[in-house]
Amino acid sequence: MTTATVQPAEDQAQAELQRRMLREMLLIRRFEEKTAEAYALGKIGGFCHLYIGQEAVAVGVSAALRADDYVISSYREHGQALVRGIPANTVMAELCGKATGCSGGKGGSMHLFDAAKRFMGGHGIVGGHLPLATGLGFAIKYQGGDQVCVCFFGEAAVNIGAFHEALNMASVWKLPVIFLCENNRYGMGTAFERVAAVTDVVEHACSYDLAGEIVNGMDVLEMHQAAQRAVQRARKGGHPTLLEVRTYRFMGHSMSDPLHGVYRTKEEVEEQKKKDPISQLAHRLMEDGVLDQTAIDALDAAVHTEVEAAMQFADESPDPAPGDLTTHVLAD
Amino acid sequence: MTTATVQPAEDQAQAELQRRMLREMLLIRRFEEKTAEAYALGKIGGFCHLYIGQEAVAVGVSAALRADDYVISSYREHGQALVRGIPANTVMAELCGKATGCSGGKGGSMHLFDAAKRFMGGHGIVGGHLPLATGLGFAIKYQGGDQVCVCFFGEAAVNIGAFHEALNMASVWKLPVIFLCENNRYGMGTAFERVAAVTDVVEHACSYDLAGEIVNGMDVLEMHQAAQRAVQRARKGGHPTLLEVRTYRFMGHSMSDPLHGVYRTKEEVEEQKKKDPISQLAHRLMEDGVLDQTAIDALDAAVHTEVEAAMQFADESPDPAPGDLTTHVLAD
Amino acid sequence: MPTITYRDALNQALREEMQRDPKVFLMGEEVGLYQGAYKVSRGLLEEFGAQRVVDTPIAELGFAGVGVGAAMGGLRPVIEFMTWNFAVLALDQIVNSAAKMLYMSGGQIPIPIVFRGPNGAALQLASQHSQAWESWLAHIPGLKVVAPATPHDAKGLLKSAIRDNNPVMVLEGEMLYNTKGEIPEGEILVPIGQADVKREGKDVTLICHSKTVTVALKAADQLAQQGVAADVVDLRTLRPLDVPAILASVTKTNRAVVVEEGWPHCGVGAQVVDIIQRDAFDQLDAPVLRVTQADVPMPYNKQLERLAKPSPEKVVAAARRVLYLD
Amino acid sequence: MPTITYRDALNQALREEMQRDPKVFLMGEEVGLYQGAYKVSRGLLEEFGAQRVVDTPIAELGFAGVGVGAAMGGLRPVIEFMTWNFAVLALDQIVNSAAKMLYMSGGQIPIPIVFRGPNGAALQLASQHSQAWESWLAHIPGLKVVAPATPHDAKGLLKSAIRDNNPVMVLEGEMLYNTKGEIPEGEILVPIGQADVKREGKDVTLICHSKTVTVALKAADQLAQQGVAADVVDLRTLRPLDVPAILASVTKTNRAVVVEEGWPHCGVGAQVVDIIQRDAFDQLDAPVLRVTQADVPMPYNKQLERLAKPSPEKVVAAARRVLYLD
Ligand SMILES: Cc1ncc(C[n+]2csc(CCOP(=O)(O)OP(=O)(O)O)c2C)c(N)n1
Ligand SMILES: Cc1ncc(C[n+]2csc(CCOP(=O)(O)OP(=O)(O)O)c2C)c(N)n1
Ligand SMILES: [Mg+2]
Ligand SMILES: [Mg+2]
Repeated sequence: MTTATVQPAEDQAQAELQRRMLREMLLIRRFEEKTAEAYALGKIGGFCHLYIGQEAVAVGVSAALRADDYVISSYREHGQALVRGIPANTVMAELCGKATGCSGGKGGSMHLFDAAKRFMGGHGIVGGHLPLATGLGFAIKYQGGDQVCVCFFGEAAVNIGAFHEALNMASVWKLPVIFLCENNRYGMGTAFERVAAVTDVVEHACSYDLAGEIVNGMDVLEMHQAAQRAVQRARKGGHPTLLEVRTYRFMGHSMSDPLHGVYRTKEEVEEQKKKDPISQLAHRLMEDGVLDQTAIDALDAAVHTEVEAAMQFADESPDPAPGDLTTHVLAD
Repeated sequence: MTTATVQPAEDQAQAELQRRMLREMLLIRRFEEKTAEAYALGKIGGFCHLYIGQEAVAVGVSAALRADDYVISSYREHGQALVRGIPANTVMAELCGKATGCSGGKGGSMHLFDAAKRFMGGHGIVGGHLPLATGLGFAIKYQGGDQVCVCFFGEAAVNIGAFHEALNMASVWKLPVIFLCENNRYGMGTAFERVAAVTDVVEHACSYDLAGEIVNGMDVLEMHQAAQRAVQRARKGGHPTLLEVRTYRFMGHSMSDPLHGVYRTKEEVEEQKKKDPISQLAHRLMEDGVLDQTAIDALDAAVHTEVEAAMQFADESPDPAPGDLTTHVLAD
Repeated sequence: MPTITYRDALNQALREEMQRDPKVFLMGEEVGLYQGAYKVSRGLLEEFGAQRVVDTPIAELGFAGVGVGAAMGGLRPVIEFMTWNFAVLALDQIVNSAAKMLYMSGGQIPIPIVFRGPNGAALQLASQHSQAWESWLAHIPGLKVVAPATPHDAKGLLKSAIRDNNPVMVLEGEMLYNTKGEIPEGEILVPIGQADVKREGKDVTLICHSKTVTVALKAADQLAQQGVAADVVDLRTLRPLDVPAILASVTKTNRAVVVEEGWPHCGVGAQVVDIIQRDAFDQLDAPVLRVTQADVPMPYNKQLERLAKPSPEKVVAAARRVLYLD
Repeated sequence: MPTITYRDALNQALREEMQRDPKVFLMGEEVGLYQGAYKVSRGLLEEFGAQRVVDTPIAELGFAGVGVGAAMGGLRPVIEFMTWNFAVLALDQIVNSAAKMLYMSGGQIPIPIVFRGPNGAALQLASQHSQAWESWLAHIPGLKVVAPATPHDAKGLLKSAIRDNNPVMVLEGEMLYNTKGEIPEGEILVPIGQADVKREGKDVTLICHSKTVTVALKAADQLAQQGVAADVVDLRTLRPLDVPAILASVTKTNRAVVVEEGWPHCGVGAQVVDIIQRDAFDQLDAPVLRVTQADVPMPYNKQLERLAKPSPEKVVAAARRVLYLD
């Protein structure tokens, strides 16, 4: 179907999708801002990694998925959890370690889970969840399903052995897995080119006979289309894909790290902020006449309310009971 | 220097080298045959992996090395140990677990060591010695040396994470390491194509920006030349190489495995034996008039005597003393 | 009762459980076409096909993780390590994914998985291939660990492990695969967490598991000739330990020797000693002694290897010491 | 005497040893440009350059092996794990290469290497980032394991570790880095294998190491108020254990409590108990008790985490029990 034949109904569906994506990106942004605030107030502890700057990736991908598809991620997963449909309430409650949190207060920021939403965590060991993704793909194929599994990870995980082993097996067994590398250029304070012999992550696709694409992760529409193509390959043909998504984190590595340090300049961060995926989409929607500033402000106000409510929910939720210390060690 | 200008002296050096390589291949072959015999007699225990069929690889590479270069290998290392200059006596004594063995009887077939010959083992965990090779390369560069480190491993090791990590670091730090994959097509009973998404091992070179070559490992001269090129790159420029050497093992995976099994046919093995690297070279040397049958028989007889002497040496050597159980756990 | 080998007992357990539940599958190096490095999976590929008997690349970390992921996706994987020596590469997935998933997800995601394979030394395999990992595994909350000594227990525990909703580590023994034992026809399920008194006696308790059960039984024979009646307690499960069974025996005998294949420092035996001295302090007439592998990497040489391993003689000597006979 | 932090004490040790011996280098994630994830290596890149302060990719197995290989090639590597949690990925290289190389080469190839980094839980890092690995490491012959509690011991033990010709595991503590202590100017070398009595008392022995030294000292304070004088023995080295020091204290007090951050089952404390009951059986007036992390993966929630960790209150309670005061 070419652009010329696009129907008004489709235009509208497209507009609706874009509006939703804008809302989701705003939700993540405001949620993460609130998280930073709550962290500063000591409501959240431990390691806490924000997603600000990378919103388009989670949102673009998520919009290409079905409810029964699997998503699995690293510790930088607040955004993916939210757009997967885990209520902001339970995500925030989890960050605060509350009993009402999506992992019952036992997981925290790095270990968000919601089995019903097929959000399979939140994992803290770099690269550790890539074999899990291959295993989820294995389970899908074994059971004859047509779901896919999307696995988010950072570019620094590419250097670890688990990446190599997981991608090889996914390819040998033709599993419906999408390995989605969020290349934000840095693993903590280390620029990728300082520790990787080949800096185009997508190059690795050829070592495993995977489909590979480089995607502009600051453009949610481009991200969405690439995700759709990858999902299609996986769902129809069981062909796994390695997506290298070029993105950037606007904040420090975690809440305990400076915004920039010796490893990147303030100028670099400022330059990147000009590509902010949210303002880009907002701008586009206004240009295309899909939304005006008032509508966008309304969206923003709505997510603001949602986030405030989530904070309040978390604040008012109880801690787990002392007895919860010893539950869930073993299943019955 | 072109062929036209080759001097007789060089011709002679070349002939001498080829004669030596033939002798070394014969030494390995006869040594391994004796090993099989000794294993059957119960003189050797545990896992024991023969090198028969792959002789050209160790010999061709070894001839390209200096005495102060490092060699490190897997458990299939008898041949490499012998051509590195560890006396057949102490290798056979080690296989028999004797105190006079090159590892004092504590290592056995899979753990041959000779620090003076810079033969750094004999390692049993698949892939485990690849990072060690990178480390040896690191030590060379750190100390400003111009040695190289050659690391032998099987194609099945390519699928393990350590391969990925070791090659990336060797490339990032430009270390003088030659990763030499002996692709004999099978890891135990598993054909490589059943477990690897991409079956040309050399393809992985591009993921690490390494120099890569495919080498016919049944032709010792070709092997030698490829090794010389790789050594040159490493010694002069600190540029690591991944060599994929196509070879074949004529025996079972280890002494406890059948020669062929369900995983490969008798016919395949017979077909491969026609490419026997020893008869190929012998034939060539006869054709070129470098050696005649009598000379070759004499070589064979000489290595036969050497191997018999080694067996006798091992037989007559004492076991380690009981007290040796607790020595070498810690260094002073 | 039919007499079968430990190998065949495991094979039966796998076959029966795979027949019973289509979600059960076997994955590992050489488990399919090659019929298993130690032939435990003989015939399974033919019966169940390549989807359920899956040959893997040499990638222990990876395929252990694939197993955990498959369990997250609703399957019940049995992951074979060719030997537990290689599982050291996979510990991150065992400890950080399998053992913790249920807890860190707040109870949402159980991991019903079995990791199995031979553990401990065989003969002259030298240091990298002769390691007994039970104390490492038993250290980890979220795991169960079993180490059957007989064909009967091998079958019964493996079947229970496959039906368990938790990660269960099944420690077999290369030296055990050919040993034979009687085993009733049909279903056997040995409950996880129950020790078994393999021989009764009132004078001294010998606590053992896996290959050291034979060692302890031989020692008990020798002790019997010396007029000492040993109670031989086969732990069978190392996590959770059957504390009541241990205490019952020690309360009866007032003396104990703990035998294990692993290294001494922080071994399973240390934990058993800890329990005994804490919960049976007043019943103890002598310190509990331990017989373990020598505190060295395993040497290749046959004589040294023999010296390094637990032996009936060492157990007898320890038993005589706790009886103050020497 | 100057007062410095544990972090700076480690930094001094690294700097002094790197100045002394050009073969010593530091390698790990973020050790260079970023100055160390916990800033232990601050200023070292500037002083020693990128050849000797080497930032690695995230590849724990690989760079641990690179360290061992470099040691084989004549260097004296110090390998930093950002935390020991990630070292689980590198255990194959630690156990199979570093710990066994000397033995399996028949004494030819020593591996003078240090693996170091923070061990054990910090605050609310949840289950995958809150693990204490000492009992695993102490299980392995061929390794030495130290776990300093104070700036003085941190400096002295790290320096000794770097000079040792064996693989030495240095277990630091994220929660210790900011703690301060007095430390004499100049060279300090604390011998590996020596415990240290951090407080003298005659009534009960509290055995501890690393972060639990503070816990034990606080407990000793509380006990003193209750009229109980505790002897606080800081093991400092976990392999080899200072058995004479342990026995000397227990012989004096006749009662002991062992405190550790790790899980109970097969922990370091179990080994200490094993030794005490074996070698001081007749001196013991009560069973030895242990205080450990709860036998669960570490929860994220702050309250639950506090409940999971050893505390002075738990140590006091255990001490009172071995004194039959409760
Ligand atoms: C195996 C392992 N090593 C080290 C760490 C510590 N660590 C946490 S995040 C991180 C950087 C990861 O960077 P990247 O994969 O690019 O993801 P990003 O944080 O940029 O999203 C490191 C080194 C870890 N969690 N796991
Ligand atoms: C990590 C690990 N997994 C499994 C094994 C068991 N094993 C020993 S050799 C081998 C096959 C290796 O094949 P390849 O690397 O091709 O070398 P080849 O034997 O053909 O020389 C296997 C699976 C091992 N030693 N280490
Ligand atoms: Mg990154
Ligand atoms: Mg091979």
